[in-house]
Amino acid sequence: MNFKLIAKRLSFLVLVIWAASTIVFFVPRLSPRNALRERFAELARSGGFAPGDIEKLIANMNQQFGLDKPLLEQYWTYLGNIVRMDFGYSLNRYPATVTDIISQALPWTFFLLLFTTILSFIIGNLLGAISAWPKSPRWLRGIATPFVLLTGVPPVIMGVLLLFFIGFRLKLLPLGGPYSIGIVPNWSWEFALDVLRHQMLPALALILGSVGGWVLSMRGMGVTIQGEDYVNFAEHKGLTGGRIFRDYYLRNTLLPQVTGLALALGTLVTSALVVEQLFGLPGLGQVLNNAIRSNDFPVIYGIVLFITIAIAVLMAVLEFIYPLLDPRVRNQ
Amino acid sequence: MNLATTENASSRNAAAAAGPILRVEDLVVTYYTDLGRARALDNVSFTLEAGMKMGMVGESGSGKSTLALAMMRMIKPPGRIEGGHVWVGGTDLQSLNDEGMRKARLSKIAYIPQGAMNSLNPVTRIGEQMVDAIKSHLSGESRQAINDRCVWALKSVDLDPGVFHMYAHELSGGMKQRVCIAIGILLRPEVIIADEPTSALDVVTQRQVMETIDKVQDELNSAVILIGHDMGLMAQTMDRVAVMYAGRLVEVATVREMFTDPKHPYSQALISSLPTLENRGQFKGIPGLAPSLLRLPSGCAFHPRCPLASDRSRSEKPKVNVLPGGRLVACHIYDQES
Amino acid sequence: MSNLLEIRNVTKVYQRGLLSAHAKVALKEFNLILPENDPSILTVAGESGSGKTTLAMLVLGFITPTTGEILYRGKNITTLRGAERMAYRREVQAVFQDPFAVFNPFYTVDHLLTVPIKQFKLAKSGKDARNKMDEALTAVGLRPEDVLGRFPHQLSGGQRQRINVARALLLKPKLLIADEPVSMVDASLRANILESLKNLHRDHGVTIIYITHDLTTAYHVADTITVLYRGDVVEKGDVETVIRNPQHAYTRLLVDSIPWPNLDQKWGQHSVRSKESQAEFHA
Amino acid sequence: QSPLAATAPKEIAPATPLPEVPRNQTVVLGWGVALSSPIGVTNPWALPGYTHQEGNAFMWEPLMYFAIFKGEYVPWLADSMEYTDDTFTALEIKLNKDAKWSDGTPVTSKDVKFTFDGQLNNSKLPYNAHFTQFVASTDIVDDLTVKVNFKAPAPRFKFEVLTEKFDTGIPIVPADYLSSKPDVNMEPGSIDIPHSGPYDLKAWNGNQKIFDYRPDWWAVKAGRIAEPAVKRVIIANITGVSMDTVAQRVVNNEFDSALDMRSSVIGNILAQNPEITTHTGSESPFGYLDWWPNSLWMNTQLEPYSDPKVRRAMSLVINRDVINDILYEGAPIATIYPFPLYPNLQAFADSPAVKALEEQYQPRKFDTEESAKLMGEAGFTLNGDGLWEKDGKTIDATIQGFEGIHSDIVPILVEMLRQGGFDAAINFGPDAYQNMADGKAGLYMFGHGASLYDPFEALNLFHGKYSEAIGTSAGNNRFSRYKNPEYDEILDSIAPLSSDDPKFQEGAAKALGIYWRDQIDIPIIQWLHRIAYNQHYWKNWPTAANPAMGTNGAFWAHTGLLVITSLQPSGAQ
Amino acid sequence: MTTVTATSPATADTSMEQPSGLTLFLRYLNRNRGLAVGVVILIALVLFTVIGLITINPKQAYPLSVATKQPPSLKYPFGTDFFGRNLLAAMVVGMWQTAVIGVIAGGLGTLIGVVLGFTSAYFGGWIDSTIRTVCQILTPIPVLLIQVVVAGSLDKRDVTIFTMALIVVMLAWMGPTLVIRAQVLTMKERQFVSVAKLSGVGDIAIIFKEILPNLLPFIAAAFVGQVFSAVFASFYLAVLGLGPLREPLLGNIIWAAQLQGAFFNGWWWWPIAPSIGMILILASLALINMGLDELANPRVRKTE
Ligand SMILES: Nc1ncnc2c1ncn2[C@@H]1O[C@H](COP(=O)(O)OP(=O)(O)OP(=O)(O)O)[C@@H](O)[C@H]1O
Ligand SMILES: Nc1ncnc2c1ncn2[C@@H]1O[C@H](COP(=O)(O)OP(=O)(O)OP(=O)(O)O)[C@@H](O)[C@H]1O
Ligand SMILES: [Mg+2]
Ligand SMILES: [Mg+2]
Repeated sequence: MNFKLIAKRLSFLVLVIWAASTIVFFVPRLSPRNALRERFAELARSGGFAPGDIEKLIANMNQQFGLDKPLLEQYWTYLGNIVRMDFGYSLNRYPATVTDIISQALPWTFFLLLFTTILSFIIGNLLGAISAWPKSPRWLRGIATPFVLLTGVPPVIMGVLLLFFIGFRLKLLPLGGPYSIGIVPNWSWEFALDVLRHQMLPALALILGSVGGWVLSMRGMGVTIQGEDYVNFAEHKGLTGGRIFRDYYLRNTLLPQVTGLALALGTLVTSALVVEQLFGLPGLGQVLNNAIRSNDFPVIYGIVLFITIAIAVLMAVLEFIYPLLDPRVRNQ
Repeated sequence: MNLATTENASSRNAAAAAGPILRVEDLVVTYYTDLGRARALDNVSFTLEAGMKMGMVGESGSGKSTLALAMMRMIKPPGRIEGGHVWVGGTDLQSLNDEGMRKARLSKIAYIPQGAMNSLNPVTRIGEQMVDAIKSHLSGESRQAINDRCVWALKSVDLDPGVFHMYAHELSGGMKQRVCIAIGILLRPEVIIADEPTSALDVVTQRQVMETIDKVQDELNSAVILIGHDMGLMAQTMDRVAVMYAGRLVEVATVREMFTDPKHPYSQALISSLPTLENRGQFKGIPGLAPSLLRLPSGCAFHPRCPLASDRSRSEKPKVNVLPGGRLVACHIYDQES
Repeated sequence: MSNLLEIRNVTKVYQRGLLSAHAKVALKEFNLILPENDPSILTVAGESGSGKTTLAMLVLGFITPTTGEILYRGKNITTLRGAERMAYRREVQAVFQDPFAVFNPFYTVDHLLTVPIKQFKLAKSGKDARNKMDEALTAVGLRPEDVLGRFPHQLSGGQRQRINVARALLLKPKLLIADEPVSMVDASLRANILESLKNLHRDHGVTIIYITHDLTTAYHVADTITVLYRGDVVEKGDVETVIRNPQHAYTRLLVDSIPWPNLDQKWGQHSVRSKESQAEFHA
Repeated sequence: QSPLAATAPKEIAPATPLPEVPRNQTVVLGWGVALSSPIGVTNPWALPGYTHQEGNAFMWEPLMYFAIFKGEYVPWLADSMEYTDDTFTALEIKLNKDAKWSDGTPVTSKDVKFTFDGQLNNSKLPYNAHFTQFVASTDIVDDLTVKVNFKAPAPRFKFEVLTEKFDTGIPIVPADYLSSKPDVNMEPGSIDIPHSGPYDLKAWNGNQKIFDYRPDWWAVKAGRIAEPAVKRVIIANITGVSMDTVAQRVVNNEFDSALDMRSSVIGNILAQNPEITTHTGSESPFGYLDWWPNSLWMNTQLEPYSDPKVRRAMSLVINRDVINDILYEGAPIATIYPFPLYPNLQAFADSPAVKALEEQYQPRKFDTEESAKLMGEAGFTLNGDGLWEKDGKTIDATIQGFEGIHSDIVPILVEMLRQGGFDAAINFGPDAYQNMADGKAGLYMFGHGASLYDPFEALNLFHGKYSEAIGTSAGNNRFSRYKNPEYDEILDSIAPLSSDDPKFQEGAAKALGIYWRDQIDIPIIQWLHRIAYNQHYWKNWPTAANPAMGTNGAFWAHTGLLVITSLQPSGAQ
Repeated sequence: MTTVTATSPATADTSMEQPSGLTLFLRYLNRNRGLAVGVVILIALVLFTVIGLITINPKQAYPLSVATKQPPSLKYPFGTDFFGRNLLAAMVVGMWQTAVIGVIAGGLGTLIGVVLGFTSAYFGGWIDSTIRTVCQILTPIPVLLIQVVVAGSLDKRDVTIFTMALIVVMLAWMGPTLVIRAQVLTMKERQFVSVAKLSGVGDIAIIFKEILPNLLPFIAAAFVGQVFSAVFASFYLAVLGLGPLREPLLGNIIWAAQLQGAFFNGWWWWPIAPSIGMILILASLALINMGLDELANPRVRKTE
């Protein structure tokens, strides 16, 4: 009987992916811009080309990338390719394929996002719960407020400030890049430590910016749980405040937050987009940003699709594991 | 542990002779609301001996739950305990510090809440909720001892020990109510307060729950206060009945006295409004309205509805008269009898 | 052909949740006829979860039967349209079980009374409306100036339940479904409210379906009784007969478990401590 | 799939750990890496994808370089390169006998011919247009001598095409290696391609590119240059990193140099680290003249820019003194010429004929009243918002530009235009260049990458033969779509002439007069490269005070090879 | 049988006056300090903008109007920037424009969410499944991308603060729709809806008169969320070189400062003022939102 359910979820997933790929295919093409031409323009502007007939080159390239075919034909080819997880070539970094580019950039983004999502989820929810818990000490409750205020600071500004003060003025942490200049990536502790040092500031920028959101939503949850009879009864049982907070209050409020996790990842990707750029991390955000700036269709849709699929899959997974976390919706 | 819990419930009289296990003195609680101050408990005093079961009745909003919460020192803002004492077996709960009071809850005085349906944590197993209650009070207890205690408590309320591993949503309403009772008795408290434990249940389950309480109480010899508005239930299960009206205790009597010879005019009206097999189709409600706690009538709060009201009851608050046999009545009519 | 309400072989099955494949039969092949010219008070009794509220919701048309049909004045209620539907809405009213949920927390309690007056054009003027409201409230023992203008959470459960009854009195429907109208009030208020209902029935010829698990009040109010057990009707008949001489084992247990406020009439000998009371009774 | 796809590596990682090279033998340069070019593409003929920037210029060498600040040729692979007569119809090239590829084989006539024939016959290569216009054939005379025959007089071919300076010119490619490939445009090259330059590519990923010195470099033995001190070059990726973070990393001695800075930042870099210098030392304007003076280009076929009165009126509201004051602390950067004032061009600008024309047309004039008068004559009226309007429509004066390089100047121009009644706005979007090329919008901020030595190439940008109709794409730098037979005739007559020919000077002055008269575009600023040179580890950067090889200091340009190989250690550890 | 008649009350004063709405509001604020702070900030910002718009010269919000790079002084309380903008004037105009974008985008997004959410939940059936599926499909797609493409395709002169707001709205309605839908779903099961039906109230009236008022806290929360994303989106569009760059939108000023290396150059006041403005706008909304939580849950109201 669970097969039906799984089949249902899976077909929904397929629907999401199809819809996302279609949107991602057509929307950029609605724009009158021409990626190839802009690519050559970029080269021309930076001096890579002498004045010459770039139109001929463009026509050549259009043919090479199949961009001269009718739109619908391109669309079918594209859908077919997606099924094979083939997003085609990057226009800008040809002959690199989009899959290559994603697989190179992904580890940086994955590491950063994993690190920051988990940390800000924990910190934010804890602070949110504390701030909504009537018994927590006043000073502790106050801590949440600055984080809420920080939600109003764009991550870029946060990053710039961190770079300026911690990186430049105090020289505590590196000013950017994924690892120290001149080091060749290898499997050693030194390298791992070096990478970690370089991740600190971008992670901090993302965490500071996103903790507030969790604080807010957790606070909202916490307030609704406050009047629950089981929390009152726990007090009647003479439990210590800490235990009530942990086992009765936090455990119940945290559940719905888990559902928000996948969605939060979506918004975090947007922040990562600018933060990676600012810190010179060669992750998906930087790649996407450059692709947007140069209208590199295949890379844009490759990455967007990838992110969309990742989030959709994550949402589906969360939906499946939610019953494991919450006995109430567990299957009989 | 003190006498009351170690002693077996062999003889209620013996326990009674040892003096009351619970003594409430001049308890005053006020709610500070937008509309003004509501005096929810107005100098409530009574005593209760070990092994006794007292029912607490009164109109909705008369302060029954407030009294229970005040005894637990669990009145929350905007309410405040303004004065009074609650003695449980020689300890004045009001004088304890917060940590002391926390320890006293469940171990000296236990409260079984009104809405058992929602009183269990939905995401942890019943067992965990029992264990953490024990651990919060007896930190040195061994695993085995904790387990034994839980099994004993579950058995006492006629639940299968398998319930230990279940979640709240897997239990029926009656079972949940009994789990709450089981938790309430885990530490063998001297006083158990049950706030409307049966009003949400159907009669069959009601009866089960009441029999459970009865049995547990027999075993522990605790004093039990049962809050409810079902006079039938009181008649069937209680030793004594206390009647509240507008934040005051207007009468305390044994069940028999209460049902055969109610003294306070409000009690009288209450008793006569009861349906029986004999008076089918006759309704005798009390005319008039319960007063607002924010604007209590002067003098006796019941006087606007009282057929026997005198000028005195309009102006003077009646004091609590102690009648022969330990009966309490707060009415001017009995001023001279005491 | 003058049946006010006819319930024909109605079964209601709940499909519980999306995740669960389990279905719950809340009401099984239920039949009932309420003639128009002979208004009566009918009690539907049974333990929690036996399908009482489900029956009420079916009659009110808020849920549709899985099988079977409910006829109002000979017409299936799901097919009523226009004026007929309006008349049905007007004439079939309810007092709901939960006296808090029926109030819209956004409005003062007046809302509960003013809306039907306005919708059904029961009053000619504002003053007339106010008079009607006062009258209904007084009938359930409420002082209008005490409750009007307040928000639902500012009233006690008893007061809320009585305003609900007042609403029914105000509307003077043909059929009133009162789902546990007195579950949350103390004995004296209980008497007051039931009294008002009885008066409504007597003075205005209103048919009342009184839903309860409390057989003491059922005994006092009703003419006939239907006992439900897990969706099945296990016994029905004249209230006096059923309660004084229950035939079905479950009814017997039920009657036996009534806590009469009578010191000489002790709770019965039936042991109900049998494990989780899961003993099955078959219709 | 294509062979390029099959063979281009995703990442170049050294098989064995790279040898340790101390920081004081390493030069670290901040630049974009692998975001606009595919990793592993080192073959200059791989298309699209090859760029000489990002350090590839350290692998490839031309026949000659041009030392712009000395105004002289720097013989490199070629010892000499001379027109055989003064009609400019043939050119003889003699190669250096020591020149070698990295695989040890010599650079010969065969390689030069292969390079030239490729440009002539392969339409994908960037100089194909030049070769097809001018070159008839390339003949091998002997192993070290090549003769190029032209179809028409080509007095500028040697300089424009065969010589590397700034970002133009062609490198010589290895004939043996490339001719063995099925498709030269699809061959990435990677680290195996034989090259003549001194540095070998060792590692390359999205974050950095590492080159190591090759001790057997031919140029040292040939006496072209002393043994270079820089043993390793690291290009560190700073794509998208904000300008001030790059500045901070230069200040912290992390970078020895980086891409050029905006005018607002460079002064502060010097203030924060005294070891850092610039082309003009620690004096404003801190930069050297690039070959890319920027104008407000206008599509002269599009209403209302088709009306010279409107174009002139716009020029009249641009206050060049204010630009100099606000952006350049008073340094005279604002310009009236479409070419950079390098020594030769400065002489042209100072010639009496040009001076007289400047007096006549007053291209520098700021006069809002005259502007208003012209607009009135052109049929415009001021509306309630103080904006010029005709038929109820204001003038779309949205300036297309590039945020990375124009974020300081364009907002100021917008404001000047608005104050003059033109409905100006900014577009820094990725479509800006597209709009220029399509001629859709009217106003573009862009450079004139043309003249370096004489004004011909700059003036030639406005030749009528490049004037495409709106909708068809204009070639790079041909956004004006200007057509004027009188102008074309002058240009055609001076095209075959050498730049020191008086007839040439006369004709060029006349053409410049028409440029000013018709206000073909509005020249705004000369383009400065304000590059920070950190002397903590390395000295001898080319500056005004120390011309070194006479080239500009941009390490990313073709001449970057000369800059890096000339650096001297400062002694820091 | 006795009939029940209410005996006339003996006490004269029985009706209790409900304190006036303002009094209650002030008391509510007193209990919710966060809310109070939020409201005070918001009022201060509104006053700043309104008084500012009346008193300053809006021309000075644009470049070349005053001396450049002046640190804060009496003459220029917030200093001036690299381009010669009076930052005080720029802040006033920018605050106003940012608020316009926020309110339009927030308002429209919320409105669409409310309408679709209600339609979906109340009528159910295929309408519901269509709307819900579309929302769920669109939810994982990064909105910014679509916005970037659309913004990039528009004629620059058409990119005004109004079109910016519309661009932001375009893909920001799913969140509110799903939230409102879920709330309506629980709401419509509440018995007061049944009672309204019994009282002869029609579908539309039930939606607007019975359900909608109760969702106000949720709608407010959705609105706040929308304003957040609108303000941030306008900032990101500025970062990508899109949007009405000449206008002194707070995000535009911040990004312009960043492009000129304001911190590095020691012009700290340039990015600070608009950043604080942005923080204040968003933080006040967040605080107000937090305060409304309590309103949404009567159980935790600290008073009856
Ligand atoms: N949190 C509160 N704020 C304000 N007033 C309160 C609060 N809690 C209780 N009250 C008031 O105190 C009075 C006593 O309430 P209490 O709950 O003790 O009554 P009760 O006798 O238990 O009623 P019921 O039978 O309905 O449970 C009531 O008038 C009630 O309105
Ligand atoms: N909406 C629903 N979905 C699924 N199951 C339901 C639903 N409503 C009621 N049920 C189930 O149907 C059965 C009958 O419920 P109903 O509410 O009619 O009982 P009741 O007799 O009114 O009980 P109570 O005395 O507790 O009010 C119960 O088992 C209940 O769990
Ligand atoms: Mg109570
Ligand atoms: Mg029910």
